[in-house]
Amino acid sequence: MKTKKIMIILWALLFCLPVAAEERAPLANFELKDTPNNAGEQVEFLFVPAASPEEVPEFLLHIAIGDEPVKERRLVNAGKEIFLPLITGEAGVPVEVRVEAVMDDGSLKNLGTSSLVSRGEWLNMNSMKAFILGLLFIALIIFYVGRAKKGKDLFIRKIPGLEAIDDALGRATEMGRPVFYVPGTSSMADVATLASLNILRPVARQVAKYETPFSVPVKDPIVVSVAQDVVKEAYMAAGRPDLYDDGIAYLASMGQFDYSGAVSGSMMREKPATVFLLGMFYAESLILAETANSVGAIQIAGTDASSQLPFFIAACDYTLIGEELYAASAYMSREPLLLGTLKAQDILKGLLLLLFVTAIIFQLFGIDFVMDTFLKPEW
Amino acid sequence: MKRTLPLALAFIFGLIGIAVQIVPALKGFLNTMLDWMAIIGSFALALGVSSLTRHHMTKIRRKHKDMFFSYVTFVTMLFMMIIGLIGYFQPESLYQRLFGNMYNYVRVPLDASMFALLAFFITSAAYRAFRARTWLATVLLVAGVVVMMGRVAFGPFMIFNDITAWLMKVPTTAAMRGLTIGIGLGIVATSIKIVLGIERSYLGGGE
Amino acid sequence: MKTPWYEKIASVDKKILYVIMFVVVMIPLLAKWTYNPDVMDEVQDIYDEVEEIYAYNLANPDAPMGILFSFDYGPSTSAELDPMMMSVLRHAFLRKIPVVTWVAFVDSIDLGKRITNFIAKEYGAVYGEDFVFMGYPYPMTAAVVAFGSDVRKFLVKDFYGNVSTDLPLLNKIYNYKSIGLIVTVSGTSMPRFWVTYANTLYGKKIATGTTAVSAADFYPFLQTKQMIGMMGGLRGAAEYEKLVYELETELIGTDTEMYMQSVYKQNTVQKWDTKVFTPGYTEEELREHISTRMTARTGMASQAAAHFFVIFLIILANLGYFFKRRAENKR
Amino acid sequence: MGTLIWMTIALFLTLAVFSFLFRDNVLYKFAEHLFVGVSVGYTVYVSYTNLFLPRVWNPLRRAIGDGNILLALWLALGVLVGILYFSRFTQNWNWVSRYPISITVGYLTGYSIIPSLKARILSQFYGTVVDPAGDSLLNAEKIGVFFKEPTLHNFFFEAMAGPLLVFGVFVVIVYFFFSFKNTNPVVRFSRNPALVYLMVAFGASFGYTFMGRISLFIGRMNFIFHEWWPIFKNMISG
Repeated sequence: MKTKKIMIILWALLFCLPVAAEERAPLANFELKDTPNNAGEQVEFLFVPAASPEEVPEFLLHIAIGDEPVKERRLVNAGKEIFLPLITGEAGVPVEVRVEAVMDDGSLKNLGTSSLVSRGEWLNMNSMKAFILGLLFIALIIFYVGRAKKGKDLFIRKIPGLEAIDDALGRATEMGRPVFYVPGTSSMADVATLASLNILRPVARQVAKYETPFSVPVKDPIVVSVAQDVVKEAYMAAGRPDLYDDGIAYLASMGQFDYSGAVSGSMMREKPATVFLLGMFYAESLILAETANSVGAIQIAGTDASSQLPFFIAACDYTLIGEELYAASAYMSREPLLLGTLKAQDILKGLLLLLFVTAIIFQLFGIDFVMDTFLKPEW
Repeated sequence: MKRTLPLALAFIFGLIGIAVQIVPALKGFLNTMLDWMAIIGSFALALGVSSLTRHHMTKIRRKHKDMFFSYVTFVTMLFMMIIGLIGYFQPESLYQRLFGNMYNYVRVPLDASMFALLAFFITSAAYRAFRARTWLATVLLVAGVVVMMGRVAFGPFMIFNDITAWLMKVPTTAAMRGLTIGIGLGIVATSIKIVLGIERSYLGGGE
Repeated sequence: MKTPWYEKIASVDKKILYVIMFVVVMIPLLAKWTYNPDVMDEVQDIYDEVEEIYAYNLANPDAPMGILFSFDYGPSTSAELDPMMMSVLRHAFLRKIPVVTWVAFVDSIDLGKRITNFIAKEYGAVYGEDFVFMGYPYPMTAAVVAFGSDVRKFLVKDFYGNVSTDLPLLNKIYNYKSIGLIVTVSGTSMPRFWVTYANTLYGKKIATGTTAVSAADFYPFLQTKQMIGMMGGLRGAAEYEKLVYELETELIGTDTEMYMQSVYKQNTVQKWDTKVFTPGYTEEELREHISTRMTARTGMASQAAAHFFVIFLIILANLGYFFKRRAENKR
Repeated sequence: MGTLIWMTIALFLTLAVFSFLFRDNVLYKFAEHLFVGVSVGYTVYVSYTNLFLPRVWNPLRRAIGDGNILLALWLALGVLVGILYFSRFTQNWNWVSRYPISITVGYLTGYSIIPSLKARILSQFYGTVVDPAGDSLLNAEKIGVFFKEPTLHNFFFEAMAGPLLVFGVFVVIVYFFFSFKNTNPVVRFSRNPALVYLMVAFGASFGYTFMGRISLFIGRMNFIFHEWWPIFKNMISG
C-alpha cells in the first residue's frame, strides 16, 4: 500500500518535471510595472525574450486595459528587450497582459499573464532635483538681495557690448539718423525676449533724452504691446512724453522671413546709425546683421541662441554672448535688487562647478555617488 | 489695480507653471492650461494686426512716397484672409485652389528666396570678419577655414574632414555646453525674478 | 595718389563679391560639372545593406525582402534630400527589390508620389507588382506598429484606392519579416521615431538620410548601431549617387537614355497603369531624368566652388590686411 | 498654362528678392510688402482655423454640450481674459491689458524654470561627467588605447577628447562669472583658454553652416532651371 502511494507520488513528480524544467528556462520574462512619477495615466510592460528567434520567431500579446476590448499585438523576437508603454488614461485602471509564444511551427503556447492596477503618485520625483535646486536659487537670491539692499557694494565685471551702448546712441544723435531696436524674433515664451525688453527700457530712455528718432519693429503681437508700454514709460521717465508715439514699436510682420525682409527694407530706407539686435534669433540673424552693416550702422547684438552667435560675432561690432544678455538689465540699472540676483547666480554657478569637479574626481575612482546624487537629472 | 494685481497674477500663474511640472495629477490640467494660453494669445493677434495697420495707415496719411506699397500690403492681407476663410468653409472650391496657389507660388518662393539671401550675406560676413586682427580673431579664422575645407574635402585633403569632425565633437561641443549651462542659469534667474516680482519691465517698467 | 592694392581689397564693394559668388555657384550648376566625393563608411554601409538584400532575393526568389521608404521631409528641405531618396530608390529598382513608399506629413504626399513614380518609370517598374505607394498613413505610429503583424489590415487601400489585398506586392510584403531595410529621409527628428519603434520594437534596420544641419544629432545612433548608416546633407547624397551611378554603368552601360527608351519600346505598354505614369518619354522628360542622376554631384561641385571661393576671399582679405598694416607701421 | 503663370509669378518674386542684394528698389519693395500682406493674412487664417476653432470654439461648445460646466467656465474665462487685450484700443483703460500679459508672462516663465534647470543645467553637467553610453569622460582606458596603438586618430578622438571636453566646459563656465574680480586666479587663468574654445566653436559653426546656406541658393536656382524653364520651354515650343 505504502509503496503504491510512493509510486503515485513519484509518477506525479515525473509528470511535473517538464513543467519544472520549463519554469527554470522560460521562453520569455515579462512584467507589468507601474510607471513612476505619473498620475497613473500610463503603465509599462517590460518584455525580455529568452528563447532564440529560431525557436520562437514571434510573441503574441493580448492586452486588456480596463473595459476596453482586448488588443492583440505581435512582437518580432529580435532577442532584444522591449519596453511597451500602455496608456490607461487615469489611475485605478486594471491592466492585464497575456503572453503567447508563436512557435516556429505556428502553434501557440501560453506563457502566462501579468496584471496590475495603475497607480498615480503625488510628486514627480524626476523633477524634484531641479525643484530643490530652484528653491536653493530662490534662497540665494533672497539672501543676496537683502545684502545688496543694505548697501553692500557688489562688484560686476565689465561687459564691452553694454559699455558701447552710450557711445552708439550718441553717434546716432550726432549723425541725426534713427536708432533701430529689434527685440528678437520670438514670443514671450522665450525668456530671452523678456531679457531684451529689460534692456529696451534704458535704451529708450536715453534715446528720448537725445531726441533721436527711434524704431522698434516687432514680430510677435504680445511683444508689441509690451514693447509699446516699455517705450512709453521710458519716454515719460525721460520727461519727453511729447515725443512718444504708439507707432515707435510696431508689428512689422508675423513670419520669420517676411519679418526680416520688412525690417531690412526699412533699414535700407531709413539708414539707422545704430541697430540693436537683442533677444532670441533664428536663421534670420545674419540677414538683419548684414543689412545693418550695409547701411553703415553700428550693431550691438546679443542672443542666447548659441547656433546664431557665430553670425553675430562675425557680422556685428559688439556681441553679448549668451548669459551676458541676461546680466544686462542688472548691469545697466545698477539696481541693488538686480545686482543681488546676479551675485546669487554666480554663487550658484560656483557651487555647481564645485559639485561637477568633485563628481568627476570621484568618478575617476569609480565612485558614482556624487554624480548620481547631485547631477543626474532624474532621482 | 494697475500694478499690484498684475504682479500678483504673474506670481500666482508662475506658481501654477511650476506646480504642473512636479505634481503628476495636474498633467491633464497642463493641457487645459496650454489651451488657455492659446486662447489668450489668439486675441493678441488682433492687437498685432491693428499695430501693422496703424503703421501703414500712418504712411498713407502722411502721403509717404512709398504709400503705394502700403496699399499692396493691405490688399493682399485682406485678400488672403477672405479667400482663405471662404475656401475653408467651401472645400474644393475655386477659392481654396486660389488660396493654395497663393501659398505655394507666392509665399513659399518668397520665403525660400529671402532665406537664400543668406548664401550671399554669409559670404560678405566671412570676408569682413575673418581677418587676423588679433590672435583671437586668428583662432576664429583658422577654425572657420579648416571646417570649410573639411566640408568639401576630397582625396588627399580628407584629413580636413577628420579635423572638422574633431573640432565639432570636442571644442565646439565643450564651448556650446558651457554656454548652455550659463544661459540656463540666466533663464532661471530671470524667470525667478519675474515670478517674484523683482523684475517688472514687462509691465512697462517704472516703480 | 593711386590707392594701393591692399586698400582696394579692404574696401571692396559687397556687390562685387555677390556677383562673383553668383557666377561661382552657377557655372558648375549649368555646366553640369560633377564632384566625385570619397565615400564614407556610413554611406557605404547603406549601399552594402541594399546589396545584401539583393543577394538574399536571388537566393529566395519566392519570398523576397522589400525596402520601406518613408518620405519624412517636406518641400522646404527637398533641395538637399530629394537626391538621396532618388539614389536609394534607383538602387532598389535597379536590383528589382520590392519597394513600398509612404510619407509622414500631409505636405509631402505630392512629393512622395512624384518621386516614387519618377524613379519607377525609369526602370519600367509595374505598380502593384514591383512597387506600391501607400500615401499618408495616419496616425503614423499605428501604421508602423501595424507593420508588425499585417499592414494590409491597417492600410486597407493604397494611395490610388486599390484594395491592399489585391496588390500582389503587398501579398508578399506585408509585415516586418519581409522588410529588409527601412529608409527614412528626413529634415526633422523622424529618424528618432523610427529608431524607437521599428528598431527597438521590431529589430528592423534603419538607414537615415538627413540634412547637413541635423546630421550631428544622429551620430550617436550610428555608434550604437541603432542606425546602420546615414547620408548627411548634399555630400552624403553625392556619395550615394556616385555609388549608384557606378552600379548603373556596370549593369546597363553608359547610355542610360537608350536604356530608358528601350523599356517602353516593346508592345507591352498596356502593362503600365497610366494613372501612375505614362509610358514613354518626351525629349524634355528624358533630359530631366538624366539630369537628376547627378543633381547631388553637380550641387556638390557648386558647393566646393563656393567653399573654395570663400576660402580664397578670406586669404585675400588677410593678405590685404597684412600689407596694409605693414605699410602703416612703416609710416 | 495656369501652372506656368503661377510659376512665372514665383520666378518674378524670386528675382525681385535677389535684386535687394544690389540696392533697394521698386521690385523689392513690392515683393516685401506683398510678402508681409500674404504672410499676415495667412497667419490670421491659420490662427482662426487651427487655433480658434479647434482649441477655443469647438471645446467650448463641446464642454457646454457635455455639461462639463467647470471646463466651460474655465475656457470662457480664458476668452474673457483674452478680450481684455482690446482695452488697448481705449484711452483710459489700456492698463487693463496688463492682466493678460502678466498672466501669460507669469505662467510661461514659471513653466520654464524646471525644464531649464533639468535640460540646460543638470543634464549638461551630467553629460560632461559620463557620456551617453555611461563611460566616464576622463577614462583611463581610452588613454590606454592610445598607448597600445599610438596613432594621431587615437590620440585626438580617444585619449584627449574627453579631458579636453571637460576642461573646455569648465573654463567657459568660469569665463561667464560676472561678480568676481579679474584678480581671482581661477578667473584669470581660465580667461584665455575659454576665449580659445569659444572662438574655435564660433569659427567652426560658421564654417559648418556655410554649406547649408549655399544649398538654399542652389535650391532656388534649381527651381528656375529645372522646374520653371522646362515648362516654359515646352510652352513656347508648342
